[in-house]
Amino acid sequence: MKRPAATAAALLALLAAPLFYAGCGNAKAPAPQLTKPTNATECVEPAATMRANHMNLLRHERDNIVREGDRSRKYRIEGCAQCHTKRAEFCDRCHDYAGVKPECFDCHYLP
Amino acid sequence: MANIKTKFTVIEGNSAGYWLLVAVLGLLSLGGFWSSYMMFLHGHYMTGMTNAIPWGFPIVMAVYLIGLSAGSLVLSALSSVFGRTEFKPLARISALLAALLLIGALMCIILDWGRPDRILVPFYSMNPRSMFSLNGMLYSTYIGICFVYLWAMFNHKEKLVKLLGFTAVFWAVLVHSGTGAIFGFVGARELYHSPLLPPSFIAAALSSGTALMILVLYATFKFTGRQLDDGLIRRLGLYLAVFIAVVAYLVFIENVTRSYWPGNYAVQKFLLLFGNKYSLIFWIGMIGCGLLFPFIILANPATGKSIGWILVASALVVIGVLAERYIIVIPGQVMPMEMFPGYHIAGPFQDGRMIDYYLSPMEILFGAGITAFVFFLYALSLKFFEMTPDKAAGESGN
Amino acid sequence: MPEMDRRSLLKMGAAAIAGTVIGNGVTLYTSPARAEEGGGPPGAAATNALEIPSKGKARWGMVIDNNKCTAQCTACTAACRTENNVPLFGDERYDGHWIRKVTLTPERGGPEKHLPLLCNHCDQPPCQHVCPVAATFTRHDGIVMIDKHRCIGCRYCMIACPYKARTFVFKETSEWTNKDVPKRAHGVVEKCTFCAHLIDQGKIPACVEACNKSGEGAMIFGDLNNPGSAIVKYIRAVATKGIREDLGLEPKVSYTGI
Amino acid sequence: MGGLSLLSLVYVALSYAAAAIFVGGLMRKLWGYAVTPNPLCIPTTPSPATKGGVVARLALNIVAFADLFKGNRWTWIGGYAFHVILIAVTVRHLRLFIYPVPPLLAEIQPLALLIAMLLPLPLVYLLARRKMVDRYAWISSPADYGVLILILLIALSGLGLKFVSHSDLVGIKHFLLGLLMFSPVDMPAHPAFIIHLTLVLMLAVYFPYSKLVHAGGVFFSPTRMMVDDPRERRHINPWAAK
Repeated sequence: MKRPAATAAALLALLAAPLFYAGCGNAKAPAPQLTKPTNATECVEPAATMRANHMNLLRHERDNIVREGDRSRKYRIEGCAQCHTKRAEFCDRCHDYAGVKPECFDCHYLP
Repeated sequence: MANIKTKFTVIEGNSAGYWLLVAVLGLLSLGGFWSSYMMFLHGHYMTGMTNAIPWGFPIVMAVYLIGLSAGSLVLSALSSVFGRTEFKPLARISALLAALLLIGALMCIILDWGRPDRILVPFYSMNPRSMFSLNGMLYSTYIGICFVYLWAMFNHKEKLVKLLGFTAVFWAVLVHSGTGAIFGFVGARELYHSPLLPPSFIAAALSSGTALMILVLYATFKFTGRQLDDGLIRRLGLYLAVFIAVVAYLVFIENVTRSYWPGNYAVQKFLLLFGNKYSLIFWIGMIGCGLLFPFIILANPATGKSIGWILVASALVVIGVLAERYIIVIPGQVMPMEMFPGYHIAGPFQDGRMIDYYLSPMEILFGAGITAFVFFLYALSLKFFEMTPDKAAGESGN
Repeated sequence: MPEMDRRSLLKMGAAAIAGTVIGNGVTLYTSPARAEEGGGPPGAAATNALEIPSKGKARWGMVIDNNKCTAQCTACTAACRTENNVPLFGDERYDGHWIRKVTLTPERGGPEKHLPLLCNHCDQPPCQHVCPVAATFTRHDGIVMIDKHRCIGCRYCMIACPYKARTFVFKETSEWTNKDVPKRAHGVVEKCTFCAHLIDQGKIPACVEACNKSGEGAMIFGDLNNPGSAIVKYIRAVATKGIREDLGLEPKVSYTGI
Repeated sequence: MGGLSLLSLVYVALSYAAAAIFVGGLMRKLWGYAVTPNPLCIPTTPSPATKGGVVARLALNIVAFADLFKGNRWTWIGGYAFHVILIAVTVRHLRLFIYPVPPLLAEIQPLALLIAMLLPLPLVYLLARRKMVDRYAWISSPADYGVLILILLIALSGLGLKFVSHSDLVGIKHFLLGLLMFSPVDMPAHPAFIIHLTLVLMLAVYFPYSKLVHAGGVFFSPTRMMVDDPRERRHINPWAAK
């Protein structure tokens, strides 16, 4: 290794790159901005549960709906649409933020 | 039985020819993956498949590769199970090829799915009655057995080799019966429904596997400048002739059974006489290339002893069995199902008509690509693992 | 809701088309049921409401009187497309068909017959038998359905079905015609569901409703387990026959006059 | 950072400490490698005779683990599979550190997941190799097992987060971005995430003192890095040259 100092500096720069990318601590960490529904104040479950688990609730209940024909279930994608009327201002915000691409909307209509 | 020590080494693999081969195979496999990605991205309308012909060339290729695989493995096991030590030099190559060919077959099946991204679904939702899922289990365990068998051969665990060789033969028979059952157990289609399909799949597997082994062995030894005993090729040629005869018998029985019953005249006329390109593939591809010509070559004392002619016969069989797989998979769907006997049916869903299947460039690229991938892995494995015997000699050679 | 307007508009359109058809339609045979009931179409007896028995008790079935079904009427197929977003690409190789009209011409001569074909919801469905991932299943009320969340698109069911009742989604489909019902991504197999989503709401399938309203009233839908239902009464009065009953799959759709 | 919960305060502090130890420790280690004099020209023969050749060999070593491949194929299979899967794991995690997520990165997530979830397999294989083959069992120290087990635990807790007990992914990303931008926010108080993060921090702290530094050490190995030209060019020790 000819120039250890230069190499070390380069490595350090590489490791620190995310910090520079993020604006060196001047900015606040970005978070998704959601448009909350106007016709209701509470979701079917507490917001924290929904944030972490909405996909599991929907996935679990879809088996009951599709296979048992039980359409009275609490968690249905059609149910979401009753309050969250603009997908682009609610669902998509977090999905884009976290780089998640759900398949639901390929088939299910959510405005 | 004298214990013949065979020394296995890696091939040199540094020549321009070798790297050219690897590059061409690699590019072709990339083409195959690209085509399957296109199918996944845009849908299966990119292929020649339609709602009337839901299974196209990828399934033909899958069935074909499975056959080649089972045939290769049985040859490999000949040395350990039946004590045919003259086949020991082939044991590693053929076990490797068996595993790789089955990986190729599995890729053909899975990449042909409409939703290959749902590869995990079979692991948590499985229908044990389905021939497809049963075969899925057979195929994956079979690949596992092949690799453990290889490992045992590499580490000279003789007892384990013997046990695994036996298991492998048994498993290859299961795998092939299962594959035949995918078609044979379907009651809805006249050309599929037949209890003879499982055994005739095994027979065709043995003939095509042996033929491929002859070609691969010859090519491998020729290109690496190793010494290959002519006696070995001749013996394999003899086996090939026997396997061809068995296939011919089963094909004969199946078609005579079907043809004898007056209710099947329409179907058999379509397949054997007036099905235009399918009859052509049946007679020239399946019967001519797969059975008749190679059998004449191998049975004729003048040509049956000549290495060149044996190679020609093997190449014919390899092509002919592909034609046979095509004849099993495609015409069964082309032939319209008789829903209303005594009526002619017409409707918007291609009802009551012969639906032609056209091989699309996408599917050809797909089939060629996966096959190339198998041999790409084969060529690389020979370079990196001690697969290839220094020389392959029959009993007389030692 | 605007989409509701569009749906009812489409149905009205279908009714208008069917209305002209009725004028020209020729009924070749007089249905025995019609004679028995004094000329009233038996299908008309069924309202659009369904009596839903408790879970596991129902066994939904359909009878199609193809003496009434006419050549030009497409009420059922059009209603099905609208209700279930069934795609039409204008290419017969890829078009989806949950229900389709076919013409039968006797090989020995005689009048043509017209009838709709749809999934027969077999009691012993071979498609369910061969599905490797159990995506095809039979509901507690006998409806054979595909869980499109689980379908891997291997198309073995299409090979196994003797009725050509299943189609594969070869291409991405376009917009929803009915936003209450999902459409489908390409790469899965689909087929008639007897409009299970409507049945669960106590309504009859869209094709039957359309046939009653703007078609010929040739379809009767009901509970095969309920002795008092119109369909059971009809089956007891008139000889009906399933397609390819010889296969032993016990289809729940049967026909009169084939 | 007044508004943070106690848990978040502790973990923010731990994260910065672990990052400092990781970077500092690694620098110190690599610095030590860099300034250690090479008194003799000791390339192992056969070695490339040109600088380009050395670079090519190094590249092959990094991309394909060529030396390990030549040395022991069974170890290579496990090690190589592990590292390839690590790339997929990185792809899975990168979306949590980059804002906004590039479209391509979002697009390949499902494929990356399929590969990434195999991570325990090579780890179990490598553990079994150490335990069951006598030769390796002899030369394996507790640290060798320890680091494998630690990574295995990280993998399992990560898979648990994905498949068993889902946490608030958006909250996690917000927390991580906050750390990166030195404006920390609360972390989701989800047990599986806390376990996963704790294990990762442990690995980060231990990393510079473990044999895992081989990732950096490969650039400093004299027998690998030197050009085989002692006859053409006289090797003079840097400090001796002065």
